[in-house]
Amino acid sequence: MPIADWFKARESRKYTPASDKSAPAEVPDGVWVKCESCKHIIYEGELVADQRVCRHCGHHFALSAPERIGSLVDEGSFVEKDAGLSPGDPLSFSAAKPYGASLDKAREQSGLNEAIVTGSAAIGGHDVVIGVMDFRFVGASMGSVVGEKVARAFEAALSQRKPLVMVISSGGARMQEGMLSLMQMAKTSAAAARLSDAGVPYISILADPTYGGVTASFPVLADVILAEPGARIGFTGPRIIEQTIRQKLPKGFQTSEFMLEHGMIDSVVPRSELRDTVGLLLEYLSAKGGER
Amino acid sequence: MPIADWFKARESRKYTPASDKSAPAEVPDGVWVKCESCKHIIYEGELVADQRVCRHCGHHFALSAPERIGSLVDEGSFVEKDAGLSPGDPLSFSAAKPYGASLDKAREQSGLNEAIVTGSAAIGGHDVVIGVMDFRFVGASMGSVVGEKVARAFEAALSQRKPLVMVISSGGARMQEGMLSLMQMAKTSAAAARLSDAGVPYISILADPTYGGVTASFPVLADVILAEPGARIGFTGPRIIEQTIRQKLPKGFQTSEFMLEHGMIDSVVPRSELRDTVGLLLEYLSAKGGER
Amino acid sequence: MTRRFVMEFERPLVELEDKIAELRTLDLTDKPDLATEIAILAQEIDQLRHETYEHLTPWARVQIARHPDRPKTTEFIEALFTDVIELHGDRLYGDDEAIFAGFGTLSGRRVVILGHRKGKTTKENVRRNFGSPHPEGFRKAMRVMRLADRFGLPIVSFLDTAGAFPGIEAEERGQSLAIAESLAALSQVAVPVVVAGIGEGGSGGALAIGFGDRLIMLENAYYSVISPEACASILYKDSSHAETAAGCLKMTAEDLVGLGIVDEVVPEPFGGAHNEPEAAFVAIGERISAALDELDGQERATLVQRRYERLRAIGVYA
Amino acid sequence: MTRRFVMEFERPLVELEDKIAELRTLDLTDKPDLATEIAILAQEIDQLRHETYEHLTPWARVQIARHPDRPKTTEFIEALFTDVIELHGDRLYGDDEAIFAGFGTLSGRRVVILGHRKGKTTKENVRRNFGSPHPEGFRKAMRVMRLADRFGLPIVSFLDTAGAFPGIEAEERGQSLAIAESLAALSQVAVPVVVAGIGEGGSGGALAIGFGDRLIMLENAYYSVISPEACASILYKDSSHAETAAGCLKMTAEDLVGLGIVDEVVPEPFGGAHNEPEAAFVAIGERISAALDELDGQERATLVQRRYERLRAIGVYA
Ligand SMILES: [Zn+2]
Ligand SMILES: [Zn+2]
Repeated sequence: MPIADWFKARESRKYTPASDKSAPAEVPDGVWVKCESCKHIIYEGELVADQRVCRHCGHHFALSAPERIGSLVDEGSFVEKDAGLSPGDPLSFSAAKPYGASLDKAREQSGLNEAIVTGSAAIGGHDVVIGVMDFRFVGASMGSVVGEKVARAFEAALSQRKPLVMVISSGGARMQEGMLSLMQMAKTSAAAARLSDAGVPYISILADPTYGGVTASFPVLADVILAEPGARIGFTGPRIIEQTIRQKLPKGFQTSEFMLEHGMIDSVVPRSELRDTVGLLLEYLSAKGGER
Repeated sequence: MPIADWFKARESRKYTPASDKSAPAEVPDGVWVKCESCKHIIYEGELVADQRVCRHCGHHFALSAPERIGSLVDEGSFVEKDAGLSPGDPLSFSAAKPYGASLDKAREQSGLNEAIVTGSAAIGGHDVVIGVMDFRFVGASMGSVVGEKVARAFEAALSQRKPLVMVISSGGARMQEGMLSLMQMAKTSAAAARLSDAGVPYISILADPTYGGVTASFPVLADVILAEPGARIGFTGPRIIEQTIRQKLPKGFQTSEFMLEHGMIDSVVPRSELRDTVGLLLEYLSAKGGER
Repeated sequence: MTRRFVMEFERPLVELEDKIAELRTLDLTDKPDLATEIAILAQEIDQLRHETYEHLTPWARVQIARHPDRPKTTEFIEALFTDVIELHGDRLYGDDEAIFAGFGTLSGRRVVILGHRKGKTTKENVRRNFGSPHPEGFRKAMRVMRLADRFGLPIVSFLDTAGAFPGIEAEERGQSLAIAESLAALSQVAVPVVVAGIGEGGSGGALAIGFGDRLIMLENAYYSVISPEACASILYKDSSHAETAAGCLKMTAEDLVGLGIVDEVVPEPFGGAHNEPEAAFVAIGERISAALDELDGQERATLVQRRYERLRAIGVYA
Repeated sequence: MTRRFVMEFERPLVELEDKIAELRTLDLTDKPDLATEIAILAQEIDQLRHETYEHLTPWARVQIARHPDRPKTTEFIEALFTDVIELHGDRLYGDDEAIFAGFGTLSGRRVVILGHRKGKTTKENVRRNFGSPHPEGFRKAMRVMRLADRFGLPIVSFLDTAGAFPGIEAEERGQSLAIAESLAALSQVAVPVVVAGIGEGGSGGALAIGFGDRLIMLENAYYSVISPEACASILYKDSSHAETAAGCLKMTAEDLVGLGIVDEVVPEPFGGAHNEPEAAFVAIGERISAALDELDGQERATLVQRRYERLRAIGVYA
């Protein structure tokens, strides 16, 4: 499904895509949102014009995959791949809530077949392979399909010697696919290792939240790791850590800024600057890339 | 000068080489030594029989290069190289005490031309290139000659594809040769990087003391880093650190055991086990070494 | 069978065993009826014992995998390898005792050994953090993986961890990066990699040294994306549903053969490896050696390519 | 010339300057003799100024290299580069602000920039540890060197540090390993490496990012195996002999050309770069660009081999 269709599909559901300030006409009237961070009431039109960043406190709201693609790539350049790839229920997982039902709900809510959208695009004129996760789909957890689409994106970048850009947000491995999910960590990391070995540039962007087995695989194996301000990023979730160590976590623990301070990421970049920053990074990484 | 001649030269100076327990006859009678650590009075013959390890407290006394070679390599296997390489006085360094005078004294006291002895030998039947530093020679500091001999040893190991074994003890870079000394850090590290790149095994053994620019170069670039018990190992000397931070250093700071605890070395190995350990390591590292 | 530690699923059996042991201390010379009753009870106990241990549930297997007397990595190494040299440290921050790394010789074959290391005693367990590594443990493993690669030594890895340690310092020092980099490194080492699941296989902390060219598992070992307790507490907001979760997660060796992840299940002594560790050592040793034999002589590039293809094939989708 | 900070060797001159400045505030309309005297004194001061600054002693140059207003790495980067992106962190432990690493564009050429980073203010200096790196600084530099290598970007490195930080934590986290590994990495990167000594070049902490295919130095920068003070305190048990030590150590740019270590001395504005930073920026920028031009188009392997040969040739022996 090309990106334009999504926007259509989502409009019909009264879901508002982020877009350039030049296109406020698409926004339905009279929708107001309360900022999760500063509690300001924001007009939805403003929020969309600001790429879903609160203009009062700078809080970065989640973007859907289509919104993210719209905000990051050169207009009209995105072509999706593997859109039809769909999850099965290999474990016939039925504890509490059947996996199948969760998937149905996710499909309906997001209009997507899985928690990642991959394809080709251009950023600042650079042809790239791109993958964008969508937290609305089962918390953007990684099961077989996400792992497969990620691996294919790495392989496409490798075979075409095009830089890869990945935008991550995820709750972790998808437990409903059990060990098949865990093994996607190894699979995607192995794919990342091959791309790295071949000297093809790879930039990752960590958005809120990025946790668990997903963090501990392909996202942190990039040549340059960026994160959005205030994104929660970590391996183990804060509640489990608190339970284990039986003490309160320090303020700011597991944020982008914490990751920066501890040397784990290259830079914290506000959403409004991401497109330009990635474009410029691609200038550097593509200068003579791959002559190895 | 072959190793046997040293022993002769040193006997004539009443200096007692370490040797196997089978050869106590070489020891002059009636010499007693006070252990620096436990203050026990030890009969020199005992100390020599024990490879200069105190049998009361395990304190490892310094070994001269010839003693070390005797204690580490297969008997009669050592052949020296570059024995004649001698330091100049490129800076005409004369602050406080002229460099030339220090060198004369070092030569006389040690019977060596510089602070390192290099050559080929066998350990546990494995042919190796070996280098051994001698603290008696201007504190085994690294100037042009030490750097050159180290680089040549790395190059010999590389061209002959023979494992390299380095036994280090040093006060650091030799300030009397100024920047020429500092650059030996880069030179020896570059030589180590080439050997590593070629997949030829390299084992280093850190003995008391190993400090300064020497520590921060070839010794810590080995595939396996061993250290003798209780050896003082670090970059900056303890007095300078105390002056800088204006507080007492913790007990055990910058010992082999401290380095082990902080993940910097592979193992602490008592002198009596060094020969066997290195021999066994060479078994592993030579199993299929260099097929790259 | 003397037991130091009774697992939850054994309790009904153990209660009966205790009862009969008590009955047997009685003087039965003039109580022939009671003697008969005891004999019948004994038979029933035998029956229950077989039912309990011959059709172990996933949850029972998890308990066996966590049994305090279950043989640990250290014991497997001691039993199977000669000429062992431990290599310490990540050369960056510390030496994590929750992971063993070193050289060892298995039936004459020089290899690199990796493994999660739990302790036998409380003191050991404190030092080894109960087998849950910090980032420096994974970085040590990576360093030694690269040694194996440089010097052409096959890697044998033993899995037994509840998972990477969930703590503040572990996060501060980059738990996720250490695991991810270990995964990348392990995928690229151009030497045979044989992995043996011997106890717990907890999530990313197990996986970091837990995949390769062959993956064998002891019958009662588990390997899971999440602990049954954590899974239950997410799904049911109640960790007491762990037994259900253990079943749903398909985490037993047998299940994982079915999913194409595990190559071989190694049978355990009756009731679990803790009952007869020697038998487990021998069985695992033989299977590791056989796997290494199979992988012998493969080209470096072929090994890496095939390992990648193994991983690439994992997943179910339409 | 207004001075915010007076260096030791300038004091006699500055005293005279202050005196004459005071005299010039007097009303001299009816004191022609005094006016003549002042004119003569002014001439003498001019003479002394030239003597002081035209034949700077090594110790004077060390003071200039440490002058608080001397332009710092950050200012060189701001003045010379466009499109700068800083890259943070070693991906292991922390982000050491004492070292800058990132991308930048010099006259249209995309490069990687490294540099020791002192602060201008006390607050900046505290955060940047006065330009003295911990191991994580060197490890960040190494990481970015490898990026340069992967993506064919030349490396431009600015040296300005009193040395690697001498502290407990630095030792704990492997100061010596970080430096050694940085040396090894820098020797192997297959891209042009141009190093500019702009201030202090203190020992191993400078060397870790301080050698390459071309080494240029500002006239008053120094580069030394040991600080003059530490050398004096070892040799004389008294750091007040630092001036003597500074001379003996042959640490000035000019001396180092003589020893075959430095390729080129870049002249500074009269009295030191702090008097006219713009001129220093332009001069260094031109020399870096020229050096990169010379290195353009060399094969990757040739670059690495020649760099090794440069290092191999350093040393004097018989
Ligand atoms: Zn807000
Ligand atoms: Zn003693």
